[in-house]
Amino acid sequence: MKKIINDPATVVADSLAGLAAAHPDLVRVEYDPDVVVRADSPARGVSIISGGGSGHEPLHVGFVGPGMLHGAVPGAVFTSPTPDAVQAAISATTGDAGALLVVKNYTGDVLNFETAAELASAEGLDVRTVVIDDDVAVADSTFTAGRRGVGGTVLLEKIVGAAAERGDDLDAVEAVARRVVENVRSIGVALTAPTVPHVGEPSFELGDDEVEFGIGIHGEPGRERRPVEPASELVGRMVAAVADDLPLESGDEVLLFTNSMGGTPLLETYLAHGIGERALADRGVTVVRRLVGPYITSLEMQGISLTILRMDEEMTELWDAPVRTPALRWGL
Amino acid sequence: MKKIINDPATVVADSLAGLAAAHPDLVRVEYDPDVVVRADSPARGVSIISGGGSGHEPLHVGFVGPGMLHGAVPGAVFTSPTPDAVQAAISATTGDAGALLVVKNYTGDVLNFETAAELASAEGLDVRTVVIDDDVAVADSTFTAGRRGVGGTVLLEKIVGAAAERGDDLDAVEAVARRVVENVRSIGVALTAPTVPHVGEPSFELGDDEVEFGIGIHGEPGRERRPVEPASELVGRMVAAVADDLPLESGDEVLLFTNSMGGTPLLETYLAHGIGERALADRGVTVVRRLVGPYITSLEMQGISLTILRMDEEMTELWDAPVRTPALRWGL
Amino acid sequence: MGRSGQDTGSALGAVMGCTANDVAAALRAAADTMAEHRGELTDLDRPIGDADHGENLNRGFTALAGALSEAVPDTPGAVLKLAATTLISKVGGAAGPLYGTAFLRAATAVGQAEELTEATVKAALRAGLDGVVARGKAEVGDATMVDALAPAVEAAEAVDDGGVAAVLAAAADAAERGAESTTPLVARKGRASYLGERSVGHLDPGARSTALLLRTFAEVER
Amino acid sequence: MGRSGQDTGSALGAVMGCTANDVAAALRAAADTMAEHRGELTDLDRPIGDADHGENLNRGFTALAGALSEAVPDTPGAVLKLAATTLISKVGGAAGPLYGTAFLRAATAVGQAEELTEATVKAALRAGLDGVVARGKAEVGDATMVDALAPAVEAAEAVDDGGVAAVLAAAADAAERGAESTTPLVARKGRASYLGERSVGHLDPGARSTALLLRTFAEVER
Ligand SMILES: Nc1ncnc2c1ncn2[C@@H]1O[C@H](COP(=O)(O)OP(=O)(O)O)[C@@H](O)[C@H]1O
Ligand SMILES: Nc1ncnc2c1ncn2[C@@H]1O[C@H](COP(=O)(O)OP(=O)(O)O)[C@@H](O)[C@H]1O
Ligand SMILES: [Mg+2]
Ligand SMILES: [Mg+2]
Ligand SMILES: [Mg+2]
Ligand SMILES: [Mg+2]
Repeated sequence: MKKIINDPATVVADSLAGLAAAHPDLVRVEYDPDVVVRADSPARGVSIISGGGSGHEPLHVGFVGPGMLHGAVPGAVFTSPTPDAVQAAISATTGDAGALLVVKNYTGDVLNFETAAELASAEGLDVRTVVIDDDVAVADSTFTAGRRGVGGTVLLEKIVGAAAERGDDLDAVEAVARRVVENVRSIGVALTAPTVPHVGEPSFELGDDEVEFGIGIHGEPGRERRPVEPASELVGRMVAAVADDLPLESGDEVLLFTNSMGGTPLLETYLAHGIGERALADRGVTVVRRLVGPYITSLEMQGISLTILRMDEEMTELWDAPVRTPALRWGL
Repeated sequence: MKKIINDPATVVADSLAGLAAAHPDLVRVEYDPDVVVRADSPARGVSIISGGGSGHEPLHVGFVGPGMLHGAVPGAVFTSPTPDAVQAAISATTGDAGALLVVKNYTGDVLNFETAAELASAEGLDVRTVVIDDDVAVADSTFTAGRRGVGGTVLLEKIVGAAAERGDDLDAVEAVARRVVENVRSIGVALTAPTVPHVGEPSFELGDDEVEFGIGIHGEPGRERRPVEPASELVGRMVAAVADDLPLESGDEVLLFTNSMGGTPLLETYLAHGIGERALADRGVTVVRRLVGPYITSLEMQGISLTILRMDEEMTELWDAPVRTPALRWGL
Repeated sequence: MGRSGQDTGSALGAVMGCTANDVAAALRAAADTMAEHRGELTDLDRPIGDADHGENLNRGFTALAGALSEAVPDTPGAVLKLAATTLISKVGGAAGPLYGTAFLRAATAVGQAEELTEATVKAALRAGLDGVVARGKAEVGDATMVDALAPAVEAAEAVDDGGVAAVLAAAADAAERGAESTTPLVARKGRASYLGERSVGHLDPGARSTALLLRTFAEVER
Repeated sequence: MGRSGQDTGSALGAVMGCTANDVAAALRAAADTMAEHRGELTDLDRPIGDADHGENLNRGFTALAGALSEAVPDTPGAVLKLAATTLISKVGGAAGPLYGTAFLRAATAVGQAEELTEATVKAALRAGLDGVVARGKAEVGDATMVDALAPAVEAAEAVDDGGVAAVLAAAADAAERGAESTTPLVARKGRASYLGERSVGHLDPGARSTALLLRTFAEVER
């Protein structure tokens, strides 16, 4: 394992120190428990908090700032943070208007965030959770842990962040959050495996001519292992998986988010995006907004994910609203 | 070689198609010769144009837009574009105020851009070139090809773009460009090699416990091959190489740009940035601005580069000015 | 949980209740068990999870032993509550909140009593199970720690007037059988559930750690 | 560049000038040479450059042959100018503008003349060299194409009244020796210069392609 780190045990804290140094105008970092909060003191509307294991940067710590998250709770690499860290983020940011916790659907994340929410509620705060489970690679069922939360998380955080920023109350923020969750789906594909620092070995083996179709963001297995194919076929297959699941219909308006899993360069990510746009056009679907780049990654894993969000007028307005965070910024 | 592409021969055009689809509000792409220009029709001040081989994205095509580049000329991967492509960008964007071509110091780039500049001058346009050669890894001498242009290019393009945007004339834009070139230095380090699509093999071999110190952005050799070391030592060594070359003195104010070469995740890039900030503080140098992320890459190569620009008041003002491009955006 | 300071022997333990010190001793023993079985639990979590269950529990119980070495709270309920909060804040992952909730509910169930009796131990076990199920929504057969804990609670409740020692011994036996039963199952909760059919043939790490915990409590109470 | 349409033989070629068609024929032959030596030139560029010199030149000369097959311009100067613009727009890298400039300056040197003579061929070669040096600022000994072209121009100018064929033959011989001379040198220009001492022991690809070009021109004029 070659990485630019000092010690696997301190990698998250060391990286947060760099984040804090790089963006003193946007974020403030507290350590042990590790929490990233806005550097400004926003008016006390609804607070939007998210978090989860580290290793998916810029998610979530890079999305703290006006128009998006009020607080982010980074766990160890690929490990959910504990409730006390979530509670620290709640205490640091939440007032009478309450807080919405954006939680990716992994048992550990769900349980730790719910525990924190309960403890906060016990202290009289109105804290609710929305669980995002947009990964179509995993069979869904109420009898299982359900689908994983992946790329849709980025779009959800932007949109609810904008709703909170414009002053919506917690009911309204929660309602738009649920609408996003209902209308967003994703699929990922991996060309290589990530290496968790404290493990030191790649998380899985993949042949020189294979891709893992339906990969999760921690290198969890997907639908199937397939031979490498030209980008047009691979991306076409990804669009079909997502569009069929939503399902998308001719005339729908969507946001297309083409995400690099970390190790895939922008050259290829844009290339994939172009194919995705054409595949959607072929289905009569109109892409009205787009996001392209490494926004929810899996360390240095090579691969991409596609996320499609069916848009309505309000979501579009909230997407366009100004945002000012380390990783996503416009209008400010 | 596993990549998300259709055909090595069409990878640049295919990727540009995705860029155009992703940012219809910001850029317009012309093909054959391939040129990326601003989607708006800016008032005809000085035009800022850059370009070079592809594979370094977002450089240069991701920096087209208000406040930065008017045109970018992407060559084949790691191959300088030909003068007719540069000429096309000049014709598409340049009026009476003239144009400044930002050229990285590689013989091929310099010759092809200078040829285009001469041809444009012959047609009565005032077209000048500024050559950026900030890589301290290569020994400088007027008897050699000189230092390579690397990370400083990003900062140069932002700053001259802002000067052009506020209406500076070509003399003034050129003057600030030369001031940036004089005050900026960089060093890179690689953990892995990039794979050029039409070559299909990694550009060099590196042991499991080795880094290439002083790497170029095409995987050219650097100063030395060294054993892997903790990030604090590696980054300390990088800061020293740049700071000693400038040379930096206690009391200097600088912009610190910590760049991922593509395959290194943000977690590590921020970690390195934090170390860089502390190393500069130890030298009594004040970091007044910073940029962290993958901005000048070498395909999927893992590694980072550090760029330090000694700032003055005008450069700081130009750095802070609004910019709205696919890859760099604030204030708009 | 036996031998409360004085050397009362197991027979006495069966009729006498457990003090706060007894509960603390049992939890320290659990910390030793988790340290000893750390590698085994992590290895069980490797093929069907993310190879951290042993690390997670060892981190949490080590922290708990540390906290108990500073001061042992006054009542058994308070000791259980300390276990809950420590595990919740140190274990992380899925197991942290699940075990944490179990201890929290157990603490509530035993209230302010100075000693635990056969009845309160049964109530504590039942409350712990209810907490895990409320939180994790797993049923028996989903291949989780519930497959060890649910039969343990039933076996404990079936013990009639045997004292704390007999209750815990019955629970430990049933938990071990329950853990074994997860091997042929398709996991339907937690990380292993993403594997679908590929989770068959693996013992669930959380079920195994539950069995280890209950066996340790029973041994201390022997 | 002899045999202007009629089969005049080499003796005549030595005294008669070259027409536009002769120059075009020489450039078509050069395209064949580059296609044939593409792999060799790219291999020379691999250890000390970026392994594309043969690809670059082959792409450019193939395009030039294509352009000439559509229409041959009127004068030798116009043919040379077409070569210049085609190479500039198709070769890329360092070699494209360098060879392009050489042909552009050569075109200017021969002016509007209907035929090239011994004197104008010498002048064209000198102008080409000056163009390469003006553009690339390399001196003899820097391990570039200048190490082949500079001695070629001197050898050509030393030919006294031998006709175009003799001039080109002398240039080709000198260019080949000049190319060989780059092997022991430390490169000081182009991509190879980043290697410093590590560039020693490698024949410069651009010097080799210059020698190949001049040999082809001399052969056509034989
Ligand atoms: N919904 C659930 N209900 C009950 N137990 C669960 C549930 N999800 C997971 N578990 C238990 O947690 C164990 C995994 O714990 P651990 O590895 O520490 O957490 P993580 O899966 O987050 O890495 C599983 O073996 C299983 O017994
Ligand atoms: N400054 C220069 N002056 C003269 N010739 C040069 C110069 N720089 C490079 N060359 C020639 O160009 C050749 C390399 O051409 P090529 O491989 O096509 O371009 P690139 O190096 O851009 O890939 C070198 O072998 C050398 O002969
Ligand atoms: Mg686990
Ligand atoms: Mg885990
Ligand atoms: Mg080359
Ligand atoms: Mg080249």
